Order: sequence, then structure tokens, then C-alpha cells
Amino acid sequence: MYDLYAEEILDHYKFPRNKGPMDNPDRVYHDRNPFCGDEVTFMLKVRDGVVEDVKWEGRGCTISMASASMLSEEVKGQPLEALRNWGKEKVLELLGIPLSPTRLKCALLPLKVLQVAAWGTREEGEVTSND
Amino acid sequence: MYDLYAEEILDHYKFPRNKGPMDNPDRVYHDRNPFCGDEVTFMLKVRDGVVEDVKWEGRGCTISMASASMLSEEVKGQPLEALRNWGKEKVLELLGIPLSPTRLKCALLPLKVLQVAAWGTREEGEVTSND
Amino acid sequence: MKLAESVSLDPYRLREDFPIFSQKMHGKPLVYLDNTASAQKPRTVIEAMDTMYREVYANVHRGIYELSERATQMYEDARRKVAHFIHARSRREIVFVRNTTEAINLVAYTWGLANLRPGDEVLITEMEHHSNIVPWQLICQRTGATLRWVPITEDGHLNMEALDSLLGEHTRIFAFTAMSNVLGTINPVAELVRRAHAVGALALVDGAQSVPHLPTDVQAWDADFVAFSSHKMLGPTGIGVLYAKRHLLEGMPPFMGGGEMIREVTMTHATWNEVPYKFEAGTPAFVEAVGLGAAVDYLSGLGMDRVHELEQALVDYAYERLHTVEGLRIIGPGPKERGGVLSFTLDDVHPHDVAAILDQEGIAVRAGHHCAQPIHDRYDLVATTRASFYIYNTREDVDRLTAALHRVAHLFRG
Amino acid sequence: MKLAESVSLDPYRLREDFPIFSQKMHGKPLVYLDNTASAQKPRTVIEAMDTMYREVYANVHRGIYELSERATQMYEDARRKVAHFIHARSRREIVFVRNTTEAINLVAYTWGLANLRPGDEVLITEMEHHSNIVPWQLICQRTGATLRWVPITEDGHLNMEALDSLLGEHTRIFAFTAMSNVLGTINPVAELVRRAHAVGALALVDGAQSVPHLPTDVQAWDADFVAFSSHKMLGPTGIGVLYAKRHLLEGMPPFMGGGEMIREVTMTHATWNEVPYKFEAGTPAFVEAVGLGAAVDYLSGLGMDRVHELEQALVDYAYERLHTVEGLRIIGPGPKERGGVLSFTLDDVHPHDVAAILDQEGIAVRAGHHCAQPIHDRYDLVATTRASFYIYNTREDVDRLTAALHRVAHLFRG
Ligand SMILES: Cc1ncc(COP(=O)(O)O)c(C=O)c1O
Ligand SMILES: Cc1ncc(COP(=O)(O)O)c(C=O)c1O
Repeated sequence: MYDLYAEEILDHYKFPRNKGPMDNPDRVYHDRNPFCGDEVTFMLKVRDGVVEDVKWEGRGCTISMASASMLSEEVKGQPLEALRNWGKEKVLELLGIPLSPTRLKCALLPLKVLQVAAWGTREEGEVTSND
Repeated sequence: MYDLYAEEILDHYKFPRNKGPMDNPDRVYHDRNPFCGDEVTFMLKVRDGVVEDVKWEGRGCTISMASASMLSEEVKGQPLEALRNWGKEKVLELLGIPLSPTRLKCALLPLKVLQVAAWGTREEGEVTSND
Repeated sequence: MKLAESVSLDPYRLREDFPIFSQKMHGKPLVYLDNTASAQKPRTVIEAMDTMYREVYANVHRGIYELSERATQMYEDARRKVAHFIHARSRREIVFVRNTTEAINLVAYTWGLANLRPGDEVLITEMEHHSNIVPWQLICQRTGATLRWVPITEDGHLNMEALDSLLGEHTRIFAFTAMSNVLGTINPVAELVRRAHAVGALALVDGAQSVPHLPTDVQAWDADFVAFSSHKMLGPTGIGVLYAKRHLLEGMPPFMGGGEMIREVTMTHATWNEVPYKFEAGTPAFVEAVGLGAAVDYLSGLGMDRVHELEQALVDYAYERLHTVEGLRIIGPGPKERGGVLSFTLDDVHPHDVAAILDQEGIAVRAGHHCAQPIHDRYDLVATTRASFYIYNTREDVDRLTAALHRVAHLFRG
Repeated sequence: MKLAESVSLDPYRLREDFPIFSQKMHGKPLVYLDNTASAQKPRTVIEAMDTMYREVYANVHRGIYELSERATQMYEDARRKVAHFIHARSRREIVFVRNTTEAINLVAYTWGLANLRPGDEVLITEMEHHSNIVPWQLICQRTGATLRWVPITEDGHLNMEALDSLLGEHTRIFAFTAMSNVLGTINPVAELVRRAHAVGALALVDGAQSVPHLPTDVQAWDADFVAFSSHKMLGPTGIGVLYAKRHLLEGMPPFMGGGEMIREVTMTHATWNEVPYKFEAGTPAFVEAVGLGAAVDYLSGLGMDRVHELEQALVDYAYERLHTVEGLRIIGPGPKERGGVLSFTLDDVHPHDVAAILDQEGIAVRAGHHCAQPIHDRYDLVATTRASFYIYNTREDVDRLTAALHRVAHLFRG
């Protein structure tokens, strides 16, 4: 029961990793999902093309917050280049549960924000699931 | 069979009464039914409030033309005052057949034109049957 | 007669008219509490359209054959039923559109573009649905008119003193909802129209929530425009209504151009058909209109007073039961002053999570800003969870909702 | 596969899919020849909608519960089916509207208002339906642009020399029908688009008649906009399609304001949702979209090549048979160069009379100007009688039409 609310997801939601402010980040991006009001900001420190530190802020549902928290753990120490290929599958793998199209949007918001922070732009349409 | 095309109606259609031009009419009105293109013009000579002569021109379907022809026979010699009360029933009585709402519009066009010719204005909506 | 009217409606009996309730949702009977977004359909509505497609289908207007004549008759009968249902003077005051949104846009694009000038003011309220906000923002941008907002009080009513100071000689139109789709607030429509008219402004009523749930008398309101949607009042999607006083419709330029709305078209100009057809360009959603007619028949059969009474009793009960859930806060007025809409927060659990967990219990509620961001901003909320009722909802539904909310609270607190 | 495709369609078998044909009209089997106005519906289309209302009904988008998720999926699947059917690049190029008329008005109100200036020219043709005339007349009036017309030849083709001299650097958009609803003329769409693009103009194709009857490939056409209606292609009323190249949609301002088309709304401004939602304000006709999806499935199952072939054979036959009626004159091109639409006059018998008499024989045809007055003016006609075919029409239907027309001729001559 409540598979959407698996223990690990609830844990990330209740005890988010890397959440908080960052002084003088090299990269910042903020966005929100207008349909549900979820918002996420990612802040990065980058040295030699590698993510040295990451922080995020946000408010939203369990799925989006857990996704942001889990992604923040993944990204630390990665070359920016690596983020380029992260997609829907990456997020689903992290969350470990199947998601309906609407909830998928919640899950993908942090990825979108993280990628724009890293790359400055994104391929349009990437984060929507209905294409 | 073909009750819409009763002998009397076809007769008025093929041999219209009072159809043709009039010199110096006292009253003229022209209108058309935009949906089917039927058009009718009524021309009246009026003396002392009585219709002394009537002519009409027009083109259209059997129903509208027969209605115009039959009305032209009715109106001659009538006080203008009498026309005021003519309505849908009058026309249906003249034609002698039941009509669907669409065909009723054909049948009522000549009455509308005749009444505007006689009175200058008409109550809006009078000639439509759907009200 | 008197007696029959005093007998209350029985939701358990009414449910049987709605095929959707014969299925299970996640193994449990469906508890459908998203009626503010859209209502379920009784068998008679579904069958009316089905039958039309199977037996009487042809394009309406201008067809000189039996199928078309009959389809036209059915379409116009539906218009008459709607006119009667809201006490319009004539069926010519009923324009069929797609939904409430199109009805309001139609007024903004036609009356608005033709009449608004820089210096003019359009007045709306903080509790409007986006459909009664964005068209006015767009039209004000285009015309240079100014958009003004009536604030609301903490307990979810219009601030009537502020209203008085906002309504003035520059106000050209006051557009407001008869019932809030978030707070449930039932506004004093006739009084608001009176105040608008007192300063020479027109009054547009967004009836999307009120027409399905309360008796409507556009003449008693003296409203100039009323907009509502079929799909929220047991009818099909794809059709809605703009009511407008006939002289206003006659004075307005057309909206869309095309077939049926014209009188004559030449290469240099076009003239317009009579109202309401002037505003119905192209083949209308006539089968849907017939479906709406069947919905109106169904609601009239119940009696709108009794519909309201049933919902009122349910709101009373729900209001009390939901307050047993710790951390649950309902926004908007008290139970006696609202329709069957309850929007709430539960501690800081995100409404998406609430809705997703309720779904797994077979309970359908809505989560989000409900197309009304300004009202959420007003309460400094991003989103709420909303449960809303209609004639087929029972106390059992409320009990299941309450129990499920207790479990949500526990899951996030534990 | 190859074999299956080469087998022709059998209208007698297809008729069984259409419930309407199981009834008698005035004691006779119905001969439905008003397909240009609207088509009948196969059982699968009626049942798709029926089932949605009974089993999966909830408002689409943003609902976090199963019914709404499923309804949304069905709505978006329908969009995908339509995109596939006309060979669009992506389902984002499919905007759901009410009908062809709204699709064209949408372009005129958004692209047109934003881009047309005095001195600019909008080019249409003399064979357009009012829905592809009046929106341009209105928008030219508003913007000061000039409306110009491509004349047609006596035998009902576009005058291609005149077209070349009309298309020029001032032309901003060329809007034309792919198939005339009066003459039946099938226009060389790809060639016309090419010529428009050669002078830097956009090309809008009115596909109301072609999409239901011919294979459609918007990419092969390279069309910028294509408009069509569900109800003419076996689908329900209340829904139609605007196809547009994605970058155009993205560059256009929104049409109507309201729910679903916005991204964010504050008291001072609003931002827009992504395409195509930016153009779908309010609750869409999503059940109708699902019905249209079923119609697309049905037509795809038949194969549009075979649909065209069936109709071509019927037009050939009808063309020959109708000419046995003395005094009957068909307007437009010869049978090889037209779709299944035959408009004709019979001496000076008024088309209303023709249609009314045919009706009494259980034959449904249309009489009037078919929402195309300019083309009738072109031939100096007030009205014509029109018989038009679809997949369920048979040679027997043509025979009954011919026999009835002989009787009409006799009645008026005798
Ligand atoms: C060529 C053409 N364009 C446009 C239309 C208008 O279609 P609708 O009434 O569905 O908007 C029609 C329908 O008769 C048509 O034949
Ligand atoms: C108060 C109010 N106005 C307008 C609307 C918009 O209705 P529709 O989406 O049918 O156009 C709604 C629907 O949610 C509403 O509740």
C-alpha cells in the first residue's frame, strides 16, 4: 500500500539532503511547475567542469522534493558533461517507483532545473512526458 | 404524395397572380431570405388607407412564390389596418398545408415584405417561427 | 406538490442514475469529490446524445430534409430549455459556446474591444477563476483600460466597503463569480449587480459554479451577462452558455466569422444573422446542446432548491467531520455561507500527496491552485486540496474521506 | 498486405457499421447524400464517447487521481492519432478547437492581428466557404490589410495565371480550400503552398472537405496551417483541429484567456502554457476528441486511398446517371477532377423544391448556397442542389436519386 510513498522517498522528503543556501554559487537556476506550484532552485559550485558542491531550495510535493534531494546526492563530484545524458529514466531509477504522467512532471522538475543550471539552456520539451 | 406540392400551390407558382412591375408605387419594400436566396418585392398603391393596387416581383421556391401570389390576391382592396393582424396562421391557411420551420420561413417572407411595405417597420422577430 | 417538494433528495437513489458509480476504483466503490472541476453524467444525458447520433443525426439549420429539420428542432428545443432553466426572457438570449471560458472571452473580444478605452476600468475580484481574469487582462492590454480588483476579507467574503470605493464613474463592467470555486463563497449576486448598475457599469456573472448548484434567475439578478459550462451541471463537454440581455447582443459586433453567423456575404462585405446566431459561427456543438438539454431536464426534475438543500446538509456534515483531522484547515467562510466546495490544507503536506494517497483509496479530489492563483496568493498558499459535492454524494463518502485524511496525517507525522 | 490494399471497399458492408441506416425514412431506406454538410457516425465512434462518459469520466489535466489521469491519457492519445493521420511532426502541432471555422478565426485573431498591417494583402479564392472568407474580411477591416481574391475559371478551377499576378511581395498569407464544398474541385495544394512560400507568404489550407475524403500529408504539402472539422469525417460535433507548424504556434499570441492556457497568473500579468495548450483555454471538448480519435482509427483502418477510390467510382457513375435528367446542369469540373460533391441546377426549379421533394422519397440532399455565396454569384446562381457522397453510399443510392430527379422534372414541367 502507498507505494508512491515508499519509505526511502518519505525519508528524503522528511530529511532532505543538501538542502539549504549557498554563498556565491557559480550557477543558479530556479523554476516552478505552474500547475502545482512546486518550485526548485539548484545552486552549483563548479571547478574544472566538475560539480564541486551543490545545494538546493524548494517547496513542493513528496515526489518533487525527494527527486531534488536524490539528484543532489548524485550530482556531487560529477563532470557537468555527465548530466547531459540524464533523463526521465535516471529519475525513475532513483525514485524506484512507476509514475503517472502528471506525477512524472513533479519528478522531472528538479532534473530540468539542475540541467539548466549546469548548461544554461535546455532542449525544449525534454522534461515533459507527453511528447 | 407530394403534399407540399398540392395542385393549387403549383398553380400559383406556375401562373403567379399580380406579378410584375408597377409605375410610381406609393409603398415599396424588398427583402430576401439570406439562407435560401429567396427575394420578394411588394409594391402598393394606397388611397385613403386602402390598398388600391398591388404588384410583386421575386424569385424563390414554390412555397415563397405561391405565398406571395396568394397574399397579393388577399390584400387588394383591404384597409392597411387589416394587414396588421395577419400572421403565420393567415399564410398557412392560404397555403393549406403544414410546413416545417425551415419552409415556414419561405412562406412568411412575402408576408414580412408586404407588412413592412404597408407599415414601414415591423416587430422584430415576427416572421421567424422559432421564437 | 407542496408535499413532494418538501421531500429531500436521496443521493443513494440518484447514484443509480449515474453509470460511473457501478464500477470499483482500486477495488473500492468510487468516491467522486471533484465536482467543481466537472460533474458525472446521468444515463439520460448519455443516452440523449447516443440516440441523436444513431437516429436523428444531420447538420442543423438550412437542411430541407427530415433528419436536418428534426435535428434543428432538437437543438432549438435545448436552447429553450436552457432559457427556461435560468429564467431568460427569450431563447434568443442564449448563445451556445464551448464553455464558461469562451463565454467570457466572447464578451471581452466583442463588447470589450468595441467599448473599452484608456481611462475606463474593468473591475473583477480576487476570488475569480483564471477564466474571469485572463480575458480581462488581455483586453485591458489591448484597449488601454485598467483592471481593478475587489479584495476579499480573511474569512473569504468580498470586501463590500472596498467595492464601494472601487466602483465609480470609470467602471465599465464588473465581472464576478456567483460562487467561488475555491472558497465556496456564495456572493450576493443581485446586490452586486445593483451596485454595478448604480454607477452605470454592466455586470457579468461567472455562473460556472452557481448554475449547477443553486437556482438561477437572471431576471431577478438583472445580470447583463452570465457564463456557465454544461460539463459542470451533469451535461456533456464541448458546450457552454453565454446568457446576455438581447439588446446587448444586438449591439455587439460578431466574434468569429464564418458559416451560419452571416446573413449575406459578398466579395466586399458581410452582414450578420440575427441573435443569437450572429455569435455561433460554423457548425455548432448541437449534439452536445441536446445533451445539455437532457441535463437541464434532469436537474429541473430534482428542483434546484432541493439540490442546494442536499449539498448544504452534506457541507455541514463534512465541515464538522473534517475538523476531526488534526492540522486540517479549511479556507473560506463557515458552512452556512458556502456551496459544496471545501478547500483545505493539512499541516504542510503537499496537496499533491494528499490527492495521490486518497486516490489509492478510490477517492477523487483535486489538488492544486484550481485555476485560481490570486486567491491562493491572497492566503499565501501555493495549493490546496479540494473536495466538492454534488447530488450523488453521501455521508458515507464524507466518512471515507475523513478516515483517509486521518491516515495521511499519520503517514506524514509518523 | 499488398493484396488487402488492392481490394476495394464495399459500401454495403460499411453501412452496417452505421446505426442510422437501420431506420426507414418516409417508409423507405434512407439515402443520405448530405455528407459535405456532415457525415454519419460509425458505432465505434458513438461507443467510444459513451464508454468514456460511463467509465472514465473526469476533467483532464492536473487531476491527481486515476479517472483524471486516464481521461487525460485518452485525450492526448486522440491528439497523437490525429497528428499521425495527417502526418504532423508532433502532437504539439495539433490544437483542438470546435470546428474548421474556429480554427481559421484563431489564426486570423492571433497571427493576423499580430502581423497584418495596412498595405499587407490577404489572398483567398472565389471558391471559399464563408468560414474562410468572413474571418479575413473582419481581420482586414481591423488591421487595414487588403483582401484579394483568386478568380476561378468557368469549369471551376483556380485561375493559375491570375494567381501568379496576385501573389506578390505584399501577400502575407494565402488561404484556400483543398477541396471546394460546392464545385468538388480538388486543388493542387502542394503547388499552391509552394507558390505562396515563393513570395514569402504563409499558406493556410481549409481541409474541411479534403481531410475526410483524401489522404492528407501536411509535411508533403508544407502547409503552415490546416483547418478541419471532426463532424465531417465520421467524428462527433463540437471538435475540430487546427494544425500549425510548431514554430508558428510558438510565435503567436494566445487567442482566448482562461484556465489551462496559462502558466502563471498574478494580479498584474499572466504567462502562457506551452503549445498546443496555450490555445486551448478552459475545459476542452475532451470526450469529443476521443470520439474523433475513434473516427480516425476507423478511417485509417479503411485506408484513405481506398476511401477516395470508392468515392471516385461513385462520382463517375453519378455524373453519368444525373445527366439523363433533362435540364440538369452540374457546375464545376468533370468527374475525374473532383471529389464526391455534385452541385447542380434543374431548369429553373428552385433547389428548395428539389430538396423537399427528394426528402419525401427518403433522400437527403442539401439546397442553398452551401455557405459559399461568392461562388454562386460567380455562376450567377442563387442556389444549387447538392448531392455528396461518403463511404456508405451505393450505386443504388445514385439510382434512387436519379429516378427522383426525373419525377421532379416531370412535376414542374407537366
Ligand atoms: C470547405 C469548407 N470550409 C469550412 C467549412 C466549415 O466547417 P464547420 O462548420 O465545421 O466550421 C465547411 C463546412 O461546410 C466547408 O465545406
Ligand atoms: C468559477 C469558475 N469559472 C470558470 C470556470 C471555467 O470553466 P470551463 O473550464 O468550463 O470554461 C470554472 C471551472 O473550473 C469555474 O469554477
